[in-house]
Amino acid sequence: MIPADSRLEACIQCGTCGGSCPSYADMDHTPRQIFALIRAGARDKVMDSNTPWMCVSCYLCAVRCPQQIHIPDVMYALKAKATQERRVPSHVAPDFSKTFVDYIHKYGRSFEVGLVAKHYLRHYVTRLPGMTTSGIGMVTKGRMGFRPHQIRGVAGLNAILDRASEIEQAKQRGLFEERPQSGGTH
Amino acid sequence: MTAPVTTTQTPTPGPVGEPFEPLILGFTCNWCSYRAADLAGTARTKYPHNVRLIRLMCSGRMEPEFILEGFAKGADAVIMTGCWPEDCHYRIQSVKALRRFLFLRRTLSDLGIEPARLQRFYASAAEGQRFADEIARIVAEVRALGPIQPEIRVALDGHPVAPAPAAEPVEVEA
Amino acid sequence: MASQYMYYPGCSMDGTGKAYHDSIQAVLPELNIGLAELDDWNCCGATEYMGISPLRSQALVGRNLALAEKQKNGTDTLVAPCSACYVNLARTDAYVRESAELAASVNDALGADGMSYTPGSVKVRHLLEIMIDDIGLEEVGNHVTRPLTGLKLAPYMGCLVSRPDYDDRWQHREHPHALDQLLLALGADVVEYSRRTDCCGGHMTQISPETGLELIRRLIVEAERVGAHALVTVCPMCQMNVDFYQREMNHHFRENHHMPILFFTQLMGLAYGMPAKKLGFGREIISARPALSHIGIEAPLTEEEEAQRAAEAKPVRRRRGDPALPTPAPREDEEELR
Amino acid sequence: MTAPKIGVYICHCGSNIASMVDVEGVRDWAASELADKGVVVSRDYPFMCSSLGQELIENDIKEYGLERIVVGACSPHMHEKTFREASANAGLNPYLAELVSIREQVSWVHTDKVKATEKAKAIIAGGVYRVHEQVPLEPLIAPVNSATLIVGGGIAGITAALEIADAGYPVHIVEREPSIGGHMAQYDKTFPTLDCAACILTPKMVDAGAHPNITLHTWSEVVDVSGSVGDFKIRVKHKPRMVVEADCTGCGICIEKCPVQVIDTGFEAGIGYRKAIYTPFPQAVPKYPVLTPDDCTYFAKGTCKACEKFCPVDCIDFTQTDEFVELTVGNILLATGFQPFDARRIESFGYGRLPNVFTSMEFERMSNAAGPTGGKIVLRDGVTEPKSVTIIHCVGSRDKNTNEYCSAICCMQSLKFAHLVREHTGADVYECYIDMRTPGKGYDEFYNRILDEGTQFIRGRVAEVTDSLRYPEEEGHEGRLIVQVEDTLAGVKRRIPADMVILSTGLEPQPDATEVARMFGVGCSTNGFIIERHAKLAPVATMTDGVFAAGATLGPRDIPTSVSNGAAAAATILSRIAQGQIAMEPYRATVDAARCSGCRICNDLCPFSAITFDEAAMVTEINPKLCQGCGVCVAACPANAISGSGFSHDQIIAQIDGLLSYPGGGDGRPVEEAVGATA
Repeated sequence: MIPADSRLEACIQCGTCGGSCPSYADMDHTPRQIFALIRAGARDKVMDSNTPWMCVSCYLCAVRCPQQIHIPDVMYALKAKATQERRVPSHVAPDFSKTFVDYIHKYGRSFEVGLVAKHYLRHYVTRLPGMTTSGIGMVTKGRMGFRPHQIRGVAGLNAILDRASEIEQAKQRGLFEERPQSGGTH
Repeated sequence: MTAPVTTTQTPTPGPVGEPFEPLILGFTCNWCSYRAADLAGTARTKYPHNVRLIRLMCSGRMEPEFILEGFAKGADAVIMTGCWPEDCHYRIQSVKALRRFLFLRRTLSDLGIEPARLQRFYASAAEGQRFADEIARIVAEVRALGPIQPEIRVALDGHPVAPAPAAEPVEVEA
Repeated sequence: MASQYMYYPGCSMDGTGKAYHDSIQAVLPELNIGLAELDDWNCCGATEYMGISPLRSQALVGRNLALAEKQKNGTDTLVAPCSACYVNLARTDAYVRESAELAASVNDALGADGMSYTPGSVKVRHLLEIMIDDIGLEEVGNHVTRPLTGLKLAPYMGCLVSRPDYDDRWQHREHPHALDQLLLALGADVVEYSRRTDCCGGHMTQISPETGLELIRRLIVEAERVGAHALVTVCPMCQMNVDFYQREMNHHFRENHHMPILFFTQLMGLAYGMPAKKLGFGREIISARPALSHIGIEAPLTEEEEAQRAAEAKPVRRRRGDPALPTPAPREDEEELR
Repeated sequence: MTAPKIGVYICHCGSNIASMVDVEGVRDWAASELADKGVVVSRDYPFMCSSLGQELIENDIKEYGLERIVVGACSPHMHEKTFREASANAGLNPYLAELVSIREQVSWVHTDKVKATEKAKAIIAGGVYRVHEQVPLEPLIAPVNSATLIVGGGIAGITAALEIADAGYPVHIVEREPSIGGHMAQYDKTFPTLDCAACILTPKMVDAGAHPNITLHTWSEVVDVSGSVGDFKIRVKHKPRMVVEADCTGCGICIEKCPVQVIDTGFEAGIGYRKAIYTPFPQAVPKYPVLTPDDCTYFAKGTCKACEKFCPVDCIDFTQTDEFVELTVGNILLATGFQPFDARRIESFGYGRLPNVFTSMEFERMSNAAGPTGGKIVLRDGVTEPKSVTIIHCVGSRDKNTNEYCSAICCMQSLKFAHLVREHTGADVYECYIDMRTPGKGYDEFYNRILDEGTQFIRGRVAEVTDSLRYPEEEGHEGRLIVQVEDTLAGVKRRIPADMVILSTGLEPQPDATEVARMFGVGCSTNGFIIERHAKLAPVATMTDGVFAAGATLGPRDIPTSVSNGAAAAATILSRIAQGQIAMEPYRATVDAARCSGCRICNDLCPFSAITFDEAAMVTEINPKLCQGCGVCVAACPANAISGSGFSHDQIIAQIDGLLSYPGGGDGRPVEEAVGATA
């Protein structure tokens, strides 16, 4: 789940990942370049890159990678690291994640109307007019509920997530600190 | 796809409060698994020191007495390694070794010895990494099992091998 | 003998995936499949939670798996109709099976609410896999009363069913023909659709609309190129992206595409002779009516079409000398009244 | 019983052992602690295997009257022979010297010097205990039959056959295709010199076909192998040709008259046709055609017989069936070659889905002047010349999802394709590669030549080939292919329109490589190629005495390497034949008839049929010529009547005792204190 476990060392810089990536156009570095930067210890460049945030988790790179590197997992780990350090290249993608996750904390489920509305109000106000026909269609056709559903166990869920945070902090391992040079067991 | 796995090598405390380091006797065949061990060496692949190897021509050479002698003389586990059944130098003898292994595991459990103290894995001459990984896995497993019961050792050999006082449980201040 | 499965509907089923929900509810009893919804399930985290915190994300999913382990009653299979939910559930199960360390951490977290999960005790599968492997194409075909002959469909399976494939169940991870086979069993004409497992844009429509719209466009353009009347999907996220954002895509590229995207269960229902309304037709933004008219089925109007019709039908003012009485206006929304 | 006098020798191997094992400590410990086990002298030396090191041992044997030798150094697979010879030189039976590994098993794999030294001591003790039970042995001598079997008639097999036959010894080539020649016969040009493959191969094929010492068994397969080095018994199946070879003149009228055309998935790689009765190519050796009943109208419907009617010498025989031939040979050479990777397995490249994606073998046939298009490079429609061609490297190579290894020939093959495309069509050529690997003689020069020719090189592994256009600006390229790749040097993603894509497919073992390996008793690595005895020092020998391998059956090879492999194998085989006899390790099982109870438990255990039962005496017998020394019967005998020389029960029990008598682990067992100082 963290890059040190993702076989990142095995990367041969072939570019299959970048070539396969559907959201490549928006990335400031290709995934391959990110791996090279991590290996070069270029921490700032990696942390300031928007690449992980543009990953759509389609797993094309993962099944094509000739070295079977867990690329989406690396991207997740980089995002989590950036979130933790509050260091994000642009706020659009992280905000979307945060809005999404906030709904989960509050209700235990996601809530599409609120999510899309909130997100678009904040970041794409100008696009909203073009979408109202679709949006109204969604609502009146019963495709978007107006009220989110709250699960009964929401308190328990939050307790679980809080505990997970504590464990994660206790186990925190660095991205850029020395990684094992070989499979040594001593 | 496989999930990333982290291996931890923290020794489990043994019964006397010291980290328990098992002693393991490994048998290899001359053609595949011994050469896998050689390859682990040439490739400088590290693995735990706990294993000591004996070369046979074929893992099918394994006699039950070798295992019992091993346990009697201080081994905590015995490994029978050999060729992959389809790659066996002696055509099908690796399969016979497997049959004998399964039989011996049953016998051990009848004798009151944990079957996990007898292990088997395959490694071709090209699988040095696999050889090292399997040794590491087995050492961790046997470490968790703890030392073989002294009574069993006595029963097999007539007297304990290392009658050192430290082998007795020592009161350790909590 | 009915097959029983545990069911994890996922958040979309209440909202954007309502048509999927309706058609599943209609079709599964016909095939003698019972679905027991997981009690008090929570969101899977979609593609977002992993990027906030991997371990919390696994714990979030772990809660669902723990609920399933507790609830299993004669079945250990948990069915997810949404590809994103499916892959999240499958990932956590696969990872805790492989890493004892992760399993311990997840269980430690679950312990905060008195829960636990035994790795591997629940089998996570996608609804499509249930249809193909358990029900079987023959049985799927046996129920067909109104073959979809003449309806050209592009099987769009999306990315997350055959990928990343934690359990090695898919031989073809980029060009699987499972959905083709199912649609063929319904009598439909299936076109060779090379973008069958391409990305629908996922959250790109949210975070980088221009790329997201371009991703949607290539799906639609390719479907048009091979002559499809409609795309068929197995995932509410794919459906929502292609349907909901198609107008904006047209606007953005100054083009005029009209490519409806339907859930495979809706088409199963149609082939089984069920009324279109019951299968959630009409809920789509991009109307399926032109597509279904190819096989002589009148699908319900979409919101927009209804409004248009109403506008056309409503007499503006009484014509001089017209003896007719005013017609009553159609009900606003039949469903709300039921 | 008094202990034999034992000498212990600890090798430093430069710093290979000495840096991780306290060699002086081990030396002193052996001298003192193992004195009661008979150790009278214990020494260390920087390189025991050097002539000075060996001399040391030889002198000690003479001076101290040593009766056993234990050397702690590298693996016995490395230098066992060296130390045995040293012992023999000093008059000690070589099998009384034991080499135990403290390098591969200790210093190279451990990182804690104290623990490593402990383990080295235990291993030395194991050796010392073991040699007590060692007995003098003599190597087994077997005569060597001068005939050689070569399996596979490709360039490697042909080369070896001609070398051996020219030396005056008989050779049998068994080839399962109708003609010898192998893959090389399919090619047009060969890199880097661009010689015409047929021009350099055909004369060799003719020589092999006409050589008085070479017997060709084409359209044939080996079905059974028994015996051992010097004396193998081989059973060969001749598949029915439906043509009487003795009468056939090879005139080709039957082929001309045959009305059936089928896709030739063999020689023409699926892009050409052949008749139901055919020779794969005009220069085939032997010249006799083959009739395949599955394709023949007569076999399907009972009528036609056009070939028979028109044959001027009446040599068509529809009644032929399998024939079997028995051969006796002294040595075997496996030159079974490779099969090209099935490009369908990488879905993203679209082979089998997108018509204008071709494999390298298809392109080889297409560019061959004698091939289905007469050497014209065209799209699948058969007429259109491509304007733009992209060549993809590493298809089915260097990819953990298919084959992890580098196929060695693909870079050069791709460069050759680029040249041929430009020469034949003038089209733009793009090459997408991960790394350019051109290490052979003249290879990098060839790369430079292709660079000069204007081929565009893109460093990046292609992500996918598609016919689905993406951006609005790609319109106008309808019907073409798009190759999507990250140009890793420029750091940009490119979508390159192409009319034709050539997949430079890698080499894989033959589909039945594992069964063949099993039949000949040789080892296969997990990827299916045969394992050589030693990758560097015995590259064409296998683990089985008398069985050799050459060419792509050992791994991906180009033509020069295959040829030198074939020649090397021939030289090795010729030296065996010249000696006339061979010495083998004397590890054999023997039955003590007095102890055998006749229970026959062992009778079914031997896969080499070495165990037979003497019904009259009611005892089991083992034929030492057939016994391979695995020891399975030894372990199984309930009466302890079977013993195995070299690995006897007593030897192994003694070694176990030795290894475990000096444990260095925790568990409260005593840790040798002596090593503390070295930590």
